[in-house]
Amino acid sequence: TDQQPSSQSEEEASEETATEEATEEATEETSAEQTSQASDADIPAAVDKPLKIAAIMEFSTGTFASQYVSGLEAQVAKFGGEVQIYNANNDLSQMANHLQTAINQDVDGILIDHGRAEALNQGVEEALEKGIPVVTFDNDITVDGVTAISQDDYSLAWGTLKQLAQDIDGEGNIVYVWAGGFTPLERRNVIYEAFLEHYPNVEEIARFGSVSNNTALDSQNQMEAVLKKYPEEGSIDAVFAPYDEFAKGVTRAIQQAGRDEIKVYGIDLSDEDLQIMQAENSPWVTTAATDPAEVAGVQVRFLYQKIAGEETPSIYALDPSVVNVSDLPDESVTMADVGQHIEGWGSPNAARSPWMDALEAKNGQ
Amino acid sequence: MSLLQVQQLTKSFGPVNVLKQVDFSVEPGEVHALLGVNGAGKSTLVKILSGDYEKDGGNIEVDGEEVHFSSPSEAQEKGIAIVVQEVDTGLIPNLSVAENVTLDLTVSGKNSRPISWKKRKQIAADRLEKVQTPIPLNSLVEDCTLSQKQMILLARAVASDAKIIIFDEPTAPLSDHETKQLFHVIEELKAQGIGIIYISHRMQEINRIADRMTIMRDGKAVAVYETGSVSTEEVIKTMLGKQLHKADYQHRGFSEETILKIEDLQVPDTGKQINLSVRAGEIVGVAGLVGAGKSETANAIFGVTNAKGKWSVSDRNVKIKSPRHAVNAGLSFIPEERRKSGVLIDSSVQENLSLPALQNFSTAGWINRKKEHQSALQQIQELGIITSSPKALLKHLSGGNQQKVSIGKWLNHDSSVFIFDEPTKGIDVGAKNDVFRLITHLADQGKGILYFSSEFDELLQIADRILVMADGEITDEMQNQEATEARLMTAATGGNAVETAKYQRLSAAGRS
Amino acid sequence: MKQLNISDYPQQADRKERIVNFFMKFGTLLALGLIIVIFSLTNEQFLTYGNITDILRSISIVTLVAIGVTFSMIVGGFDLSVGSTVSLATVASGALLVWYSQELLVVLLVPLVLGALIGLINAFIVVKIRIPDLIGTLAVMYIINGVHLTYTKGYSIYGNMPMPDGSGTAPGIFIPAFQFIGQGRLFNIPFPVILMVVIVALVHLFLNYTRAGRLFYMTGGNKEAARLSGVPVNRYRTYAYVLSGVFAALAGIVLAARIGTGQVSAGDPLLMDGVAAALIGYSVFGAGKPNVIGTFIGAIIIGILLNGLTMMNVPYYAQDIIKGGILVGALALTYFRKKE
Amino acid sequence: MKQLNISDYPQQADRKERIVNFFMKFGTLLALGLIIVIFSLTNEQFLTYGNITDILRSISIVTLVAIGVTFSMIVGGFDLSVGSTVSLATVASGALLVWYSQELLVVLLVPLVLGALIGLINAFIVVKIRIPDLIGTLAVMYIINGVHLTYTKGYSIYGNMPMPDGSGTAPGIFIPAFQFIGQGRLFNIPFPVILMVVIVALVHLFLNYTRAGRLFYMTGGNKEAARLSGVPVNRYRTYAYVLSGVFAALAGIVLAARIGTGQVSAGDPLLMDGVAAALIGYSVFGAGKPNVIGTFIGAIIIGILLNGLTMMNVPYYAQDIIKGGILVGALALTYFRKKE
Ligand SMILES: Nc1ncnc2c1ncn2[C@@H]1O[C@H](COP(=O)(O)OP(=O)(O)OP(=O)(O)O)[C@@H](O)[C@H]1O
Ligand SMILES: Nc1ncnc2c1ncn2[C@@H]1O[C@H](COP(=O)(O)OP(=O)(O)OP(=O)(O)O)[C@@H](O)[C@H]1O
Ligand SMILES: [Mg+2]
Ligand SMILES: [Mg+2]
Repeated sequence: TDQQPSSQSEEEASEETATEEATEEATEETSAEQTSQASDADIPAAVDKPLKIAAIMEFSTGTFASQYVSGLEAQVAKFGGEVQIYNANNDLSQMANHLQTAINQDVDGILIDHGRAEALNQGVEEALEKGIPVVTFDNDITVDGVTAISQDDYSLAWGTLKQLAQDIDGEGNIVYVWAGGFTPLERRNVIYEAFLEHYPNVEEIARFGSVSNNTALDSQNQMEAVLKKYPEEGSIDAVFAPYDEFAKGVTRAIQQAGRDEIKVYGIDLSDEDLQIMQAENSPWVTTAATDPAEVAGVQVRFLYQKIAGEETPSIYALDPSVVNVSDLPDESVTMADVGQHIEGWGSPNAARSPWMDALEAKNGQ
Repeated sequence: MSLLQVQQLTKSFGPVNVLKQVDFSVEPGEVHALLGVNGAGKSTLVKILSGDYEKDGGNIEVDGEEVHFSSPSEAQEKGIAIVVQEVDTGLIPNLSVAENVTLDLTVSGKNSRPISWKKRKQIAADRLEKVQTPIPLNSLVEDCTLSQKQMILLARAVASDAKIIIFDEPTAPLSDHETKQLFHVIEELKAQGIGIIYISHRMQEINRIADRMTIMRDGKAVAVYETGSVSTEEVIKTMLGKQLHKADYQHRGFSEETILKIEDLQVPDTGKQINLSVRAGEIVGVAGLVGAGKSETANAIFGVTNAKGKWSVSDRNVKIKSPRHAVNAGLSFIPEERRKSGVLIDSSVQENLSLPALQNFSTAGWINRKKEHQSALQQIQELGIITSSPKALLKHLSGGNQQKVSIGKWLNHDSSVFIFDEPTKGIDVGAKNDVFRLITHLADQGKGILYFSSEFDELLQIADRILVMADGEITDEMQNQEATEARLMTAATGGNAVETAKYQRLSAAGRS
Repeated sequence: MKQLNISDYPQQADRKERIVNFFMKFGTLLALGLIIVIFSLTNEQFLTYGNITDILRSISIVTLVAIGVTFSMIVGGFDLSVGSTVSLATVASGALLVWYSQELLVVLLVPLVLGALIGLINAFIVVKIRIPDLIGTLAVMYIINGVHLTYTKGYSIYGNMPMPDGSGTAPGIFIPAFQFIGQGRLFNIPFPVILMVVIVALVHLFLNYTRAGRLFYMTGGNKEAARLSGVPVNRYRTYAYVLSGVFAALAGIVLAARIGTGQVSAGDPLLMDGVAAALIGYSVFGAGKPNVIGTFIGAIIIGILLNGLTMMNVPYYAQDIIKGGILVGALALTYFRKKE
Repeated sequence: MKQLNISDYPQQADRKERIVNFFMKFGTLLALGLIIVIFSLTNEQFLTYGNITDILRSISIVTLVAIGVTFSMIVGGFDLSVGSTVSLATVASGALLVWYSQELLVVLLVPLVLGALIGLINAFIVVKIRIPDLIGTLAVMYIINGVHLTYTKGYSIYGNMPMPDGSGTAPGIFIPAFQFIGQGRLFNIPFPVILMVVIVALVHLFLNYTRAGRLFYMTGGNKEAARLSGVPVNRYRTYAYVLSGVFAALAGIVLAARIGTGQVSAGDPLLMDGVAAALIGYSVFGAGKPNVIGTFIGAIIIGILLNGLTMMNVPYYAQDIIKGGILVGALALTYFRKKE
């Protein structure tokens, strides 16, 4: 538990990219092969039955989390299994309890979404001892034998901030929406601080933010105050809102104040976010994201590979994409077809073993 | 035809028959007194008449028309108004005087019509004028004195278009002057042909104001008399169902040692100074009319209110800034309002009895429950407390037994002075005798007793020395042998002999 | 003579007492004034028309919730379930618009009926079963929270969303007529502000100048006395809970219209702010009891603090300290004199 | 004759009344039994040693909070600030470990002292200024929340984190000795479970068998009567708030040790569950008043429901419905008979 998340994760980041590319190539090859010669016989016995999977989540509010859950449920259902969602509602000790409950239940595999290593390491170790494989998403658990996938918050933040810097030409006044206490937000903040250092001509003139069950409305009200404080056109160039609930509220405030010259740069994407971004004259121009449903799919597939006894990497980072509204067509787009417009969006074949199609086909009826 | 005719009225609470086929009637322009000892059923009867309780059987006719009330508003519609015994159950404390005086207009008003506060205040002023009591209209009722509250209720009842107005012990919180005003108002009502039901334990009031009286005993209406047709003694005998044997004062010896000495005690609520002393084994009575400031003085002595002054207990000077200091100094206090401040009604008899002397039942902070239980059993026997077990909750005990617990809890405590404030309030004759026995017993053990009461006959019966209090000050002092009710009354009313006659009190008719 | 009664009696209060009384009465308003002065000195944009209407718009939802809370407090009760009722109403109007493409009228009526229903449930638990209000409505809060989340399976509802059960895309959107409730303007005044001011005025008139309004106060002032005076107290307590539910539902509708989403759990944070506003209201004009003008001023104080402090770049968490401090101050004004 | 006084009065309770009484007394325990039976039938893993200790461990923190709440309730008060006190204690121990690399003793003592301090503030506001408990402690809750967030600038605290002020990396970590409090085991029993059971037992003994414990109950039973019997009631009320703060702080320490993080706002969800546990406790054995065994059983019921329903794959939000239902049921048992 005495690791140094920040420095280490940065190393991770570079490592991850390498591993991930390798894996991707590997899986793509195998999947191309396997489609032609799939048959029931190839399905490993360990996964050829209805499996009980537990998904331990730190929270499930917001559209990102909702779509992540649907992604999990869809992928597990395709494999003929059943997934149990353990939601800790932002309570880490509850999350640790849930993990323990899942272990006591003798589930076949455990997925973990967010949370912190210090709280969960013990449980994860216990799970591994009992032979229950674990795949984590977006946290700092680094127990041997666990596959940790991440949407790489550092790249997410950097992606959208890079676009911001380009758009304002490295100079201007920006507003920052942020709240501490959440691992992803804290990581994104690390990049933001670096960004400010890197672009000395970019000045943060206001900062606010709070996370509640009504984050979007709170952000909206607070952004209104900021807009009133800087009423002249051009006094604010951009808003960096590294969480889509922030971005939604900020966007609405700007729209309703008619200050369309201010642009919003967000992180995360969901169907709802897409709608808002694609609305006419939407100030929300850029977001950086991975597809939550796909994150879920990858995570589930790694878990099944582990159950089947296959080798899996210890870390795997999904490449985030920067989504600019300008890259999207005029007609409205859903998450399912963002990939047709944004290059590199989604890699549906990551972590796909040859027998998976057969398993899906078998449970298709 | 009678204005109100009640026949064969019955009412029971669970297994207890409180009213047993009561007959009762009121004529127009008549003041009809309702008499009876505590628990005879007077309040229950009038609560049925005013729609608070529903009757079990019998019938009620108003103006010859049979009525059945299931709520107070139905009774009001039929023209029956009541000034309740407990004033606080009739007023809304956080609303203004004006609104409280005109409460009936709000309740009976039309939903659609907006309220004009200007008009309301005018009406309220008129109504208060009628009872000759100006009270600031905008102040909140919670800031009013008890007698002001009583007068507000009165003003409201008078103003209602009622054919029958019920007064349940209206004079209890009133001063002499205010009582006169009340009687004046009642005369006016009578003149208008309104029927009045008047409940009181004060015979001299009854004699003055009532035309007829119905005497209740044990839930039955046992007799109806014209006022003046029978002697007061006869009335009391009918009320009690037996001749009253008054135990006479017996002179007891006590030491010369002063056990409690109070000097220059500044009583906060009355703003007056008090000096008094009590000797070991002596029972000192403090007499005074209602509102004389007895309770305030008792509270100040015991440190309930933060009073300045000099205390000396058994010749030691002590500072008393809180009841805790008083307890440590060896004082015990049986307050007037038993349920509010005397006992814990949701706790057991045993827990109540051991409370002030909990140290005595504990070693190193741990309670010796066996000892506590044993002691409670013993006290229950000695005091004759009627309870199913020491573990029974106090709320299941009757009032008199609660009072015994309120006294008994101090007996474990090694105190040298006992202060009683109206200890016989609301308890029946039997319990009263027990309490007296207990007090005498304490005095015989060498304790000093300070006994505050407005029941002069009780003081004459028990006190060795009597101090008289009027308007917060001690105005007279006498040995029992020198005392007469007349002298007490003279001193208590500040020396007005004419007033005195009116306050001749009768024994046994305890107040509730 | 009669005139004398009505006119104010000579107030014999000495100077010190007069000062204390003055602060008791106007302390909260003075504090509000002070806050406004400070904010306008530190920021010249603070006192602009645009900012004032923004502040009012931002408090409109809290004010509606707080009015409901005020009703329950007037009858001497307490309703902890308002936050969850807001959430339910928000989700209900979202679902009606998006999942069932209903008309405006239906979208407005159904949540209000739901709110009234929750009020009835609260009343049943508190008035009939006699569970203490605080605890009974806490339990209802849990239940309503569970119900609305179960209904949407935890999803928020927005126009043309993919259906949670995977059956394609939802047919409806948040129609403009509905969004107008939260975002529209009439005569350049935000509609929710107009709605709020009209409702505050109506409720004020209702509570102070109608029979029913006074009966609410009587019920809360002394239940027993009110009952004996012929007030059907249990009925009025029930009304109060129903009104509390209805106002919370109305707040939920405005919330949904304002954010254009049927956001789950969106009402949770409103409970505390609503209660705080109603409590600050006790101290306004030294009323010492729940009153709607006070509640409104309480909401304004909270709204102004959020707005002004955000403008001053004070982090939101430090704002909580100030909010708590103001609350203690206002309450000390109300209760400290009640000593003894 | 005298003997007669004491002898038991014939208990005329008829059969129906006896049944009612039985349910009043044992209804909650029966419900607990029923829940256990149902869960063990539907899930064979439910009644394993591992799962039972897990359930107990999962409720240990809530139980500590609930014991504090129980103390404030016993003296007739209420403490809404416990959740924020938990958060503050969690953050404080995190900061001491990580930012200041303090020793175990300091890390344990400072949060407890802070908890006691918050208790004193609550007592000052409620006992001295006489602001009603519910409102006074609500304000304190806001303030403590603000303070602990301001202190960490909104960050959670974890080993070797980057310092919020950008001055490099924090020197300390969550040392194993500290983590043991939340995660360790003695004789194969989780340490927090041992801690909880020992504290429940001690508090039970304290409340029922010591003089001080009795005086707490007496203070709550009738403040005025207790005062006139020489009990220093304001002192005991102050003690109760201090104990409430200390137990909340202890819960915060266990929480920090369990999650290995000084998580901001971590205590918020504990308030409602703690209150619910204490309230369910009223109905256990028909006590009708706050008591620590009842509180413990209340916490067990909540913990078992959460565990069992999660095992049965009931979504967390639907669990709220059941929690609310159980709460209403338990309360109805306590209060329904009090009619009249
Ligand atoms: N709500 C009730 N439930 C049970 N018993 C009651 C109730 N109200 C009154 N009683 C009982 O009925 C009897 C008559 O009470 P009531 O109040 O009518 O007496 P009262 O004549 O007014 O006495 P007092 O002179 O003390 O006012 C008493 O024994 C009392 O204990
Ligand atoms: N403003 C008030 N509001 C409520 N009760 C009051 C008020 N003023 C006096 N009282 C009560 O009225 C009663 C009479 O007042 P006080 O204590 O001065 O007289 P007392 O001599 O003790 O009379 P007694 O004990 O016989 O009633 C007391 O019970 C007192 O508590
Ligand atoms: Mg009576
Ligand atoms: Mg008195």
